[in-house]
Amino acid sequence: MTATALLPLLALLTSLLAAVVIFVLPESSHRVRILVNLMAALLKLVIVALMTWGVFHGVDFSVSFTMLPGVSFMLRADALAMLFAGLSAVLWLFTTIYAIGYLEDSPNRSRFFGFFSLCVASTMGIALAGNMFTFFLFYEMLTLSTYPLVVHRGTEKALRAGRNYISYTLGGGVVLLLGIAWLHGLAGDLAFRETGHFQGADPALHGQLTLIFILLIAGLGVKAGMFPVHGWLPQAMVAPAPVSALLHAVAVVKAGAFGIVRVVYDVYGIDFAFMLGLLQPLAWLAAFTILYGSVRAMAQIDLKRRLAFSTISQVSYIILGVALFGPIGTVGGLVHLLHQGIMKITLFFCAGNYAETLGVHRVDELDGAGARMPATSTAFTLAALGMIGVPPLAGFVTKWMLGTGALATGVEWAVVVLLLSSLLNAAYFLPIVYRLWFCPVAAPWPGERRWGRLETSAWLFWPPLITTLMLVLVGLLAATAFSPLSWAQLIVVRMYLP
Amino acid sequence: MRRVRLFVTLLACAGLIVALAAAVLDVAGAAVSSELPEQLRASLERSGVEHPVTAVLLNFRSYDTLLEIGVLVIAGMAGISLASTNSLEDPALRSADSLLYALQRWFVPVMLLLAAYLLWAGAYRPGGAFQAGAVLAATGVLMRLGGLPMAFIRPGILLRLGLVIGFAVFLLVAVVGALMGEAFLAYPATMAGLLILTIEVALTLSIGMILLALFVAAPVTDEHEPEEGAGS
Amino acid sequence: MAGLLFTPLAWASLSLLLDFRKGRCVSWLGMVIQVLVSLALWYAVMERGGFSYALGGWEAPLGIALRVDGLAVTFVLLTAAVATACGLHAGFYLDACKPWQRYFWPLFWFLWAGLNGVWLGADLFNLYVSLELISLAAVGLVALGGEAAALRAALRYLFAALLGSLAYLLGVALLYGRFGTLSLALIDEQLASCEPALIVALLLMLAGLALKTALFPLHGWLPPAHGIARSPVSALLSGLVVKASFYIAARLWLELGDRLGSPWLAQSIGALGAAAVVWGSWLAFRQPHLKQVVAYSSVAQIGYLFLLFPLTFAVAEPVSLLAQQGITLQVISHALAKAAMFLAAGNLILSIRSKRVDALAGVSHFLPFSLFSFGLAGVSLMGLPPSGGFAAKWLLLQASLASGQWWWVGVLLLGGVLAAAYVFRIYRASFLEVGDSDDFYHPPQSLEAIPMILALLALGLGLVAEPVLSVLSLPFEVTADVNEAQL
Amino acid sequence: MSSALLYALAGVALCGIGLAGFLLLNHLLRRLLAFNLIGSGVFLVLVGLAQHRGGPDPVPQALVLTGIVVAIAATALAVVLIRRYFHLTGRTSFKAESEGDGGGAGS
Repeated sequence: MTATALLPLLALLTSLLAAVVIFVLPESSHRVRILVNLMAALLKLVIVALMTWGVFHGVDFSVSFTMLPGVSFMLRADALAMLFAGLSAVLWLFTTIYAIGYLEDSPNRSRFFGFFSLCVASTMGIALAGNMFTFFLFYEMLTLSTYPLVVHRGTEKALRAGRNYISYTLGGGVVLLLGIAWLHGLAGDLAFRETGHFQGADPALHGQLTLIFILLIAGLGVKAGMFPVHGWLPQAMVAPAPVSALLHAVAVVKAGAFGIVRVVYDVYGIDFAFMLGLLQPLAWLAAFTILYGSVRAMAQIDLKRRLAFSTISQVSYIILGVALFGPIGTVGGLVHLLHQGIMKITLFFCAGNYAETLGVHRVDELDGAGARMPATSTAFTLAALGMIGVPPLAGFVTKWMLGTGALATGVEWAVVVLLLSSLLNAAYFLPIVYRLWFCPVAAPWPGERRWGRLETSAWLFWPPLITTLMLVLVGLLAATAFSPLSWAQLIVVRMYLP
Repeated sequence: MRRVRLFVTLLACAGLIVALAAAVLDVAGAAVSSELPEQLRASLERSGVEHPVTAVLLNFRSYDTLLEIGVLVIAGMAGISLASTNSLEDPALRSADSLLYALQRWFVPVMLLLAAYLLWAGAYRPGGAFQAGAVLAATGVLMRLGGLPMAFIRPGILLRLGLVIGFAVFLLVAVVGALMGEAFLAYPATMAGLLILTIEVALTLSIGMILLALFVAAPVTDEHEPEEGAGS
Repeated sequence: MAGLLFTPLAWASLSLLLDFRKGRCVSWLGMVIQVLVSLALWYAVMERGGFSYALGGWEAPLGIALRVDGLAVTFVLLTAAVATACGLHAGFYLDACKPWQRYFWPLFWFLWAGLNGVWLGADLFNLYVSLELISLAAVGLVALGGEAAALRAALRYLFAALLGSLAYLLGVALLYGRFGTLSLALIDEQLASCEPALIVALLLMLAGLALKTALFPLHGWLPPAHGIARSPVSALLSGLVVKASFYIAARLWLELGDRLGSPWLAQSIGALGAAAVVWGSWLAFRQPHLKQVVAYSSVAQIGYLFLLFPLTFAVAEPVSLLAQQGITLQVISHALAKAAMFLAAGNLILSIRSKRVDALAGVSHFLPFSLFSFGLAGVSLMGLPPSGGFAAKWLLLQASLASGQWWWVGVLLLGGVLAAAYVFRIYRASFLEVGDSDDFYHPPQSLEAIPMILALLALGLGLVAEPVLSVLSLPFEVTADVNEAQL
Repeated sequence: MSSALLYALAGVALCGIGLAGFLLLNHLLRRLLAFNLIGSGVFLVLVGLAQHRGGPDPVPQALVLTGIVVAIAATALAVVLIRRYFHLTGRTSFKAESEGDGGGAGS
């Protein structure tokens, strides 16, 4: 087996093996578990970096074998895959560090970290999947491995949220399976290809293909939190903060969005999807979800629920970008996949810090937290500003690209949506920032804990700061090579000009 | 409601009878004469016995018979596994009838003789191991009812050995054929008659034992719970 | 070949003479032999395709022939795997002090012998005897210990099994009356066209076998019998025993169905299967007892198997092959997953000291291993990737779409959702946190490892489905050299 | 119509009667007897139908012998189970005690 086939497998196996080792380890061996976790995360980062370098230079990483008659298991690293793989590899490292601190002295850590690693393995599989079948395989694995994380606390509320979560996602999975199976029956085993497969397909099939497209998008939309099927997301907020960070910033919602990108570009082909008239409704739906999520976020008192509705809104930017049918909009959507991940994970880390250190869960309890926890609050503020789209932070880059893309294809109303959304973002983020810095402490913190010199535990302290640094850097250095923006441009060049 | 149920069931059964009868008549009309009886007659000489039914049972389709004895052993085994008394002796079943006791002294030897005859006759006329075993078991039942002591009927090693001996001998013969390079269950042509006789004798013993064990295992009149006194 | 039939029977007689502990040692040795022999047979079939084997040296119409083909050998191997796992588990699980437990081993071996007899059987009457061997051994295993509830379940089971066997035998009688032979292959040769009497025969046989397989609405006997037996026994019954009668039904259908079947018949059998999927899952969801959940799930999973009938009738050859492969995978993955599930459920019951689902609260703290096995087996039952259950479902989906019978797609998808409902109900119960007190019994590692291995096999089956299925399409040569078949 | 065919038809009738008994009766021993009735019917069909074709055929006779032994084994086991069940619960049928004895739904 050559190195090009080995690397994608290794990228998967690092976290898969880590999961197995962690499950087998006894509950009490904390140090070994931490070591395994961190080593696996670092190793994966190295492998992903290697592969990214390779893909940039045109190396074809792929491995496949026949699983069932007519169906193969296929891993392949293209530029788009590396975007998602890179995001999850980087954020896995920070979330792991954060989670170690967050769950210190809590029960069931072996179970937690085991499923956490499985979850990342699934994400990696989703990123590297080379055809719809393999994609589905990991997509469902992700569903299963996140369930124990959502219900981790084992309270009635958590279990209810877990049931809700599993009903939505498995329901979506069934719809997706139907779509994939139907597509497979129609066209055989379809590997992802930059131009799609249906250029010049028999017009008699168009009706069926449209139906399948709707099924696929509906199935993927559940995880992406699109409008009518977003209900699981705010409820899943009962999970521990690192889980929320991972679920919302990286794994689950992005898997859905990523899948939609794959279907539109690499299965149907953007031109063909446009010709079928499927992109227009998708864009409307995305636009509606953007506004709907923001409006609902304003009404939330619970900090994490507010962030959850914000996620619903933000993920649809990606879909909007894809649906705009133009290269610039696509670049905006893709780069938002990454930028939003970094910003949102920072916000969740901060929310977790407030909860762990001060016992604060609600927005109205945050008054004056900036003085008590200046570093965390700075991180929160920068990430919030980024979300709103203040230059030169990460969010500004994506909104700019999206807006340009919309104008380039003559979809002016999308610009209006973007502006409106930014206003709404400001409306639900700025009050928090205001409370953090400018309101005096109204009441004693509900559950304050102290850790030596730093404002919170070191495990919790550093990850949000590092991700904040990243979100500043990706905005400032957007024009350099290897920035997310240039990588997204590379993808789009390869997609549009094969 | 019950009446409807009754009616529907009867109707269904009547329908089954009609359909089956039609099928039977249909098959009887269409039946082709198969070459199976001719084949059987042709192979009878090589089978080691003269009576065709015995030949089919113990040679041509001996696999069926082997499994059938297996079924019997299972039944006997499951039966004694449930028996809750230690000796399987059931005092309530003993009758103190002196006439029965007197008659036994005549019947038992005659029945044993009859069993032996049936076994021997199986080679060339209707009869054979099962019939002989059944008579043997009947003898045992009679002795049992008459109150003769039968200490060997207890779920000890002896009973289990008795249950399985026929089956084991059959199996041993079957595998010896296989080890000697023939197919499983094939008898060497020269020894077929002798081997079949050996099997039959062992089977007779076992079948008698199994049926008897099932008879004595069934009535359980003591008041013990199963956990307390089961088995040896 | 001879070893395959001889070993279980010989070990049955041998272990009858020993007590439980000695029987256990001897039986474990026997399992090793049996697995090796099964592997050897599998290898032989891989090398030179299927062959037929005349028992006693008498060829088919006069004697009894065995048919050794890819399908049969796959099932022989599956039986070896599952039965060995159950046997190992039983050796630790059953209470060696109870005197009646010594009868476990002989019954276990007879069961195994009967199963191998069915997989390899090519003679209709011999199949009947093998089925009876299985039924009685299974009833004996259920009744072992002799408690009232077990007896009741065993009796219901026995009555159902006997009635089913007789219906089957009646069909055989009609076929023999018509053709004068019992060999399925010869009947297949002579059968030229459809005759009403033969349809009656086929219906009788299928009805009898459906009763023994517990197809809806004839499933009433299954849940009590499988729910009340000791866990290793339940695992054997659910994993293997019900498959035996289905296997015969499937063989009959695939050989004779193209001439004796009708679209109407095929669709109604499929509809019953679909009803079983829905109704069994719903009942599984409602059960208060853990093992009853698993038992009703068997009713549902068996329902899928009967989709074989519509999906292979009057369809193109490749579609029929897809359906057959799907059903075979379903049988294998269900056998592995359900055995794992019952064994894991047995461990869970041991450790929570209760049979109720709601007593599982907090167990995820202390028993993640058995719970994990249970969960992994559940993944296969739900038909989620990469399990064997998913691969089976995928093939069946493809077959339904390709044959234009899209209505089964709904059944397959709905069945998965319903399975998720009852499996997640168990997860949910076990994730509930109730204090930190560890008042659970911790079963030994060996008990926990076995269901784990089975569950992993079921899960990994999807990844290696292609090589597994490739054995099925090996050629079958009728002329076999008897001497070569000595293994 | 030959006499052998008559046997077969009698067997058919026995099957039907036995089935009705099996479905309608509640007492376990009676159901067992009904089952034996079906068994006898099946054996009659098997022999009678084959006999009809061309004189005695030893194969079905041997099959029936095997079948009888199997049926005896099953019957004996069932009797043991029924007796034991009766001993433990005092019941002679599957239905719940509250329904009382007599008719009512079967198993």
